[in-house]
Amino acid sequence: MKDGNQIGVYICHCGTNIARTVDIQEVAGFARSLPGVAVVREYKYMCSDPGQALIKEDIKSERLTHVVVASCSPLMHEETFRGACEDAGLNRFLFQMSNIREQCSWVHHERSEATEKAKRLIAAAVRRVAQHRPLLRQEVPVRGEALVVGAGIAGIEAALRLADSGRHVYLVEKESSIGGHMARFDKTFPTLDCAACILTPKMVTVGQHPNITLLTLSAVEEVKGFVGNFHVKVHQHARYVTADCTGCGECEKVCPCVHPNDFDLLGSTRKAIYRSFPQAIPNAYVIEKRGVPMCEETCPIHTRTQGYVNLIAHGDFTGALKVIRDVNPFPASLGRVCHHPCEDRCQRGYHDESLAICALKRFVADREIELGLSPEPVRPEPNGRKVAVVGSGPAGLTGAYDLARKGYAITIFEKYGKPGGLMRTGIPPFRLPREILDREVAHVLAHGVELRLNTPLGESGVTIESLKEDGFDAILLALGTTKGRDLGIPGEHLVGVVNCLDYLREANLHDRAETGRRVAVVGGGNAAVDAARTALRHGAENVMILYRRTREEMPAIGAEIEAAKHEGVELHFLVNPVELRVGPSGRLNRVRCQKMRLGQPDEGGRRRPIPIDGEYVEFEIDQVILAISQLPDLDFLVKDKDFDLTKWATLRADPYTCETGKLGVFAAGDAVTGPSTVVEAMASGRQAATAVDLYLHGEDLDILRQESHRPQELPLMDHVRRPDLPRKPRARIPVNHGAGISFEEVERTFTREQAMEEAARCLVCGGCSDCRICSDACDREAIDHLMADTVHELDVGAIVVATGFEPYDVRKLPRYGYGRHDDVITALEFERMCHASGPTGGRITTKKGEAPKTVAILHCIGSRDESHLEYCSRVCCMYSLKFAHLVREHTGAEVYNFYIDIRAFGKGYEEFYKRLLREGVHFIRGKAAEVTAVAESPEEEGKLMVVAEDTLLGITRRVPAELVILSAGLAPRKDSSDVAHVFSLGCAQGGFFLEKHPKLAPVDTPTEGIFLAGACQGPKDIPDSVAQGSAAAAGALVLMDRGKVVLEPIRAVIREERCGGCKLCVASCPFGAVEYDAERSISRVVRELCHGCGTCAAGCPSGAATQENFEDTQILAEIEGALAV
Amino acid sequence: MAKPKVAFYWCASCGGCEEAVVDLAEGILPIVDAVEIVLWPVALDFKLEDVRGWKPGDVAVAFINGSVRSADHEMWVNLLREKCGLVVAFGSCAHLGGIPGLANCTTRDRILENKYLRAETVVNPQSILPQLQTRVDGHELELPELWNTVRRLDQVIDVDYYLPGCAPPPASIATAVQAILSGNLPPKGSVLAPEKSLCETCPRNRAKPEQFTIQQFRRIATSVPDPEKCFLAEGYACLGPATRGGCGERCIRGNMPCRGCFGPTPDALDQGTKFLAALGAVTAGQTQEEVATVAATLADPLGTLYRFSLPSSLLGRSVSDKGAER
Amino acid sequence: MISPGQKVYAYFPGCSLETTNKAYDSSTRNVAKVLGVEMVELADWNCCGATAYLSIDDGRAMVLSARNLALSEGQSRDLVTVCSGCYVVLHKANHRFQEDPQLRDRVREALKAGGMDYRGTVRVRHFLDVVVNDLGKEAIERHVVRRLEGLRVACYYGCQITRPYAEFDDAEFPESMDRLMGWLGATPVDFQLKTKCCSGMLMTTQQDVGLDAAGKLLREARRAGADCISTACPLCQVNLEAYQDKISDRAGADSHIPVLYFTQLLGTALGLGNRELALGDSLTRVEPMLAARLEAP
Amino acid sequence: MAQERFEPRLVGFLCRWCSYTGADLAGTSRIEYPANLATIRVMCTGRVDPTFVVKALVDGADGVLIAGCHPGDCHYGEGNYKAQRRYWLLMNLLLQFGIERERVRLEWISAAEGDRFARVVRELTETVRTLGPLRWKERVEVVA
Repeated sequence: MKDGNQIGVYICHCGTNIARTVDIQEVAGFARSLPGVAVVREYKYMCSDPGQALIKEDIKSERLTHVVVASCSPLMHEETFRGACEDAGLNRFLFQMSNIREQCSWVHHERSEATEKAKRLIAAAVRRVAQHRPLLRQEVPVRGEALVVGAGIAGIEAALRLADSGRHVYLVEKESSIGGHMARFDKTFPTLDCAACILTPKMVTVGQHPNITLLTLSAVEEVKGFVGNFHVKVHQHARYVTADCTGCGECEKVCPCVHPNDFDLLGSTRKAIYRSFPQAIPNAYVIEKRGVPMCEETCPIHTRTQGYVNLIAHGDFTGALKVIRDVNPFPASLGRVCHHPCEDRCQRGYHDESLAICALKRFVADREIELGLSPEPVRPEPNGRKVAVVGSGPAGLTGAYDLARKGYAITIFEKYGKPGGLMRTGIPPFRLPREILDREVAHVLAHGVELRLNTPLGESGVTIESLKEDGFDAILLALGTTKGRDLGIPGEHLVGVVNCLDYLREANLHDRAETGRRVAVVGGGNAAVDAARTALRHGAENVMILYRRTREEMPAIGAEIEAAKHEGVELHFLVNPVELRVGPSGRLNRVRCQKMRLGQPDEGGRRRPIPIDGEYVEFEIDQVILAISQLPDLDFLVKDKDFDLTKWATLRADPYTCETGKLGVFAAGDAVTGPSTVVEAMASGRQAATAVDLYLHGEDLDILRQESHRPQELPLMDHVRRPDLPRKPRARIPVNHGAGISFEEVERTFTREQAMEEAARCLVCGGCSDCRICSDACDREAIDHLMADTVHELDVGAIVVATGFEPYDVRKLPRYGYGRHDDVITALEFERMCHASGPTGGRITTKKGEAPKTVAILHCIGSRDESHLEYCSRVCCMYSLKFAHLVREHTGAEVYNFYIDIRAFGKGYEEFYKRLLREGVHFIRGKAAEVTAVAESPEEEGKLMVVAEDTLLGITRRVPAELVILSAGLAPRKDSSDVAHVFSLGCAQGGFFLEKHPKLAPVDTPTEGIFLAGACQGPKDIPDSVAQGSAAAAGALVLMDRGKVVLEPIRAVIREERCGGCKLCVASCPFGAVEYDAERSISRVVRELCHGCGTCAAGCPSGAATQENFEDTQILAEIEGALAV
Repeated sequence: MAKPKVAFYWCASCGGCEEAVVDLAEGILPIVDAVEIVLWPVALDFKLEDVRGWKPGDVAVAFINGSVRSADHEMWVNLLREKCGLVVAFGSCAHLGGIPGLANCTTRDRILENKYLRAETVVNPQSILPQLQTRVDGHELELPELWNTVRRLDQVIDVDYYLPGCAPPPASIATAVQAILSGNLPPKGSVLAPEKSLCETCPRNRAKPEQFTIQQFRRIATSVPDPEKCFLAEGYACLGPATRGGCGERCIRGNMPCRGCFGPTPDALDQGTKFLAALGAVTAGQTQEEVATVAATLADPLGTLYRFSLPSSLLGRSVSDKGAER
Repeated sequence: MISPGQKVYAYFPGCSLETTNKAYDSSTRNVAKVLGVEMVELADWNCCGATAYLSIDDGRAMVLSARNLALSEGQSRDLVTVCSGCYVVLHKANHRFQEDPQLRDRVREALKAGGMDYRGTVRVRHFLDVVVNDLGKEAIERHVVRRLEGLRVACYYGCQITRPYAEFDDAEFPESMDRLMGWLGATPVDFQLKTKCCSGMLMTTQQDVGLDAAGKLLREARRAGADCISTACPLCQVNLEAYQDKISDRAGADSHIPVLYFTQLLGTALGLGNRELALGDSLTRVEPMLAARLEAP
Repeated sequence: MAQERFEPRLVGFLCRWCSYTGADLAGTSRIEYPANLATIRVMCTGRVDPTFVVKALVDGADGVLIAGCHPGDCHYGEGNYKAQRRYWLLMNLLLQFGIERERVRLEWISAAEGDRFARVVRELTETVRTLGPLRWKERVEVVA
């Protein structure tokens, strides 16, 4: 304690609040004995003017150096007394408060104990204050803008007040329209005036107010800074509809995607492009996009699958085909041969079976052919650049297709006499009829693409150099794989051993393939299966497939394997040819195979085959077709040192930019990637085409290296796995068994009906199917499917949080049968049912559409229930009364209210209750126990029974009801804890935000500059919410009009002369308010950024850092004092 | 005029402080010229009676090293305090309690037990423990009583100055002596060393990142520190941030983390808890489990945080005779 | 020998499974075998501390329960039972043990006398919970060899399996068993009395009340169109199957319906034979019903 | 004669935002609890220097409470996390000094948890009462 201290101690009786349990006299006597204490006074109410006068008086007359007041909590009156000191000319920080009410007299009943504790607390305060020193407060300016979060009635009110007083307001709303819950209500209690009539005008004003910036579909992500100077990040989700939207609704008409309407409820639906309700503000439509669905995600060429599927469901087959052709020139071909990864993770598959997407694609393509229509090529102005494409397989053709549609002049050079690459030479006609292939190749060529057949790369044809000389600005190599891989076993070069590719090419190109009687095909891929089936068609009596793994691991498409089996192909698994032998005739007649077993999976995930020692098996055959793997033929190309091979003997090209070693030469397809499927080759071709385009525009190809972020699996649609979604197996593709084993195509296409039904099974898990026909329907061109989310950075002086509530989820109380009985509905659903523009157009009805004769209204569902919401939700009684009235009014039905107590707490509420009693509504005092359809007597059969104990009669009652309304309580929003975290609010009652003081500061929060309004602070009715909205606005305006705030000097200070610059304070500061000065090897506190938590002061190992008014010496003194008694 | 008289004395000490004086090398010569060394047990013969014979104030200054832990030490330091004008606590032991101070994490009895009965190398069939009095062929022998609690010098007598370090670096000894001879002295009670922490002069401080997290503590016993990087940032409990500078960073340059021999900075009430507080900002962990796990990797916190200053810590000593173990 | 990855549990049969409800015991053990669930019977187990004793001296009852818990502690295995009575009592012991320090000391004192101790780390599980949540849809479906296609089942949970401790399902409207039946190919009917009282001990003390209570369940199950009732509690099973004649007479309405343990239905789907599932022990026409409804294995 | 019941002397460091407000709430809701604890208000548990705890124990406290916002709720983001790290480091240290871990307690008490605050004080009082007095200075003298 410093010498010459004159400490004044003031003890408050607080009426009897303190005096009752604390012996004031004794404490006062004790205080006098404390070192440095000059004056001790006690008074009934220290906080009263006379009380404060005492202090001011003494400060002057007794020349007090420090003041201690022992009374209530400092959170209550610290400011008051500090003010008093200041008025009397004593620095406000030479004051310390001792909390002997909240933390003493109110919590201890034993007088002696309370008195002793009061002594300790006062002793602590006296010792501490002796260490206090004068401090100056810092003033900072307050910004003039305000942020209001949540545009329900409370937020709207707050925003309007602020805006009307000339402040600029940012109003942030999570939904697509403002209005909150009130916008869904029909009438309001107790006056019964229509909610829309009083709300809509306010909403319109908000929409038009020059001082209000409305941010819908938005959420606050981050709040930095401090009172008067908040820096806020707001994330606005894309609306996909621009401000040009007039709300005409043409888009809605054409949109094929139907979703449950979560605004109107009651099983009503809306489109993917929608507007919550007619009076919505802003009155613009919005598109619900949940993200990229897996069908589109897994498609190598990213076809907008749900787009065409949903158009098919609505019979717009041409539109569907257009969606497909945006990325895919071969709908009919792919519709037949695609390995369709799109069907693997279809959300419908979680419910019953995934959609038959591939077959749907085939359907629309085939239909076009049937009707003899031909697609229109897209032919933009030629851009004067020439590109050579070598190879006319799927990769080459897709590359040509893309580039031609961008205006390039394309010439394709094809080695063989017909275009199509492996689509033609590899895939047999009974899978992909030639007229189909020709037609789709023709469509590519129709884009002004020139095709040169029988022109291989090499001396006999064209060379890279010759092409360059011919003026091609870029070259795209799509050479494919034409060589078969050898087995490397004895006898491989015997007559009768043929490579699969050569065999198929002969068969498919020239329809003449030498085929044996007993044929063994070695391999498990599609080529092997095709070869086997082809062999059957070329007269083989007996065809077997030898595969070293099992059916599980066969890479071939399942359906094809099945077809092969169906046609009589024998499958031998876990056998690996080791030798081909000649018979007495000297001709190939046996294949000797090692028996295998499966070992651990390899990196590819397929289980590795392992030889079983000494176990062999032999097969009688006269021809062997090797279909192990395929290689590109690059012998010519690699003579040029600019090109080289990978260790897999494929052509080396950059995996992102497709560049080869030679400038201007790009490569794609199987020649680069190794054997792949048609659609994968197309994707590769597209990638190269994109690169070529960038290259010819002189752009930096590195942008292709940026990993395009892969969106993760979408959250499951709510109704997936739910019984109310009927199970419907996928449509089966008709198979043409009549064809037998012929060259005629085996699989057939869907019928129109089949296709539309199948397509209708799509759940549209993407929300919007991205078919984009709405764009065509909108003549204002207000729809932008590629719109991106935006992040707004705002600087504001004050924040009003009005995020509202959500109704308690009544599914958590299954005893009331919600979700099981159609005619048990929630309060919100009933609001919509009554609403003129609701799903029933205002008709109160049962699910069957009949007007109910008896209606039960169950109060306190979830509320006042220890295992759900412990508190009373305040409004349920009143809205239940409102419901009762509306039911009587609309239907005249008998209404039973099951209640615990009626809480009619507001102006005109009790009167309303009386009125209802007069209207003949039945009130049963007793909370409903359950709603059951189990009849206990014949007359109960087929009725819903509400069971409850009538606590007035003391009997259990079973009341039949045709409609049961559950008056659910008001719960904090699910995301309230996140919101609390963003705004650093406290949470009480399981998620309602904590006000600064329950009585004296109901709209303030402990964080200065942040205010609360409406039901986010606790259950509230409309009048209260509105009142709070205004109050919060007023709170914010006070700050702004003052124009400056005073920052408490509790900031951290680092004493340079003692700082060794160890930087640990820098690490300990959560606000980056400590900076290290390397020059002088010391750390320094940036006052403006320091929030005054004191963590650095505690953590400074050399004690150089300290916190104003919370200095070590002060706290240590307080500790000593607290223990001195 | 006569040369000022100077006394050196050692209590519970390892002799390193004497070495430090010798380490002045030729630097000792001017001192020897300037002063008359009247007492220096390690170097000169002496008799207790002679010292008792001195007149108070006769001797200008006594440099006392070692911590105080026996009746004999107590007698000597009181004697010197009486006879000498100034008393300088010389070295960590006298200044803070030093390494012998670690005896405060167990009890005298346990120490004697370990030393005379349990230790592997001891052969003591009759389990004889040291006695205050013994008769050996007709002679009464006395042993001074060993205290249970080791004390630093100023917990026993009034001390004028503190010369920190284990041992004090020759340079600072020289300056100290110069100051005393020249008579321009700092205020009584001063520690003759800088007021800032070691980090200020630490050659590795520049390399120290502003943000880092310690996932687990490391010990030089079990891993070799990077010779460039900040020890603490690497997870070694280097007490530099909580320790006075002025030692010349001898340990650091030897790739050894600071162990705190210069003691706390003037504003730190307790070297150990202060350092521990600082660790709170840089150790990893959010959940109780994580945090407890990381904390557990700091082996022997008492020995690590108070290697030289246990008797000077707020708590002073352990009341559990298991304090030495963990 | 337990293969890695295989689930291991301590199995607590409880008294009734050794007497009146052997069928529940054998069906459980055999089902577990097929599902590759190792159920090691708790060595030297004793009375669970059952309800009756609780009402006399809960302290001592707790000691009984705690002894069982102590026995399985340290094996780091969940303690699994199929008897809802045992389940709820052992659970209660665990909860009380953790919440009530006095009781904890008293129990540990008592255990000490027997040279045992309990630290409160054992997790008590019902076999239904294990089947539905530890094994789950995929694992079960993989083992199904005889889908219960077309069989309509009223899943009856009784009062104790989710109350007062709703550990693995909703307290009032549990659905685990319904889901399980779905996986087996059966059709769970909307049986709204699934957790209503089977009359418990009243059947022996106040039989008329008991008969009415049980009767409600039987008739509602019939009304809902069930072929049978599936139970998860020995006492429920007895109350529902043993008095059907009496109940029918009393109510003047046919209240007969086959009643069997969920483990027996599960076992049937897993291809276990009537003997392994002790279907013969049933007091209702279980075998004929199954024979009529399902294709022969 | 019956010997007098030992009344522990406890010191509590409460963060101003959550726990101190919570303690006030206990008052406004009139929840009774033992009078053994004297509270000291800090802005954040991050301000609680282990030195304070030790100082309290040395100066005669038989037990200490540190109470702050629940994890994630800290008004300053992470002060309570730092407090928790210091706490565990300190616990290991105190153990070596022979001080029972139960004497020093770290609790998360929100501004809405008046009842919880009361319960914690009750429990701490009881625990320390069973442990008996710490009387650090005396004990250190005794063993000296």
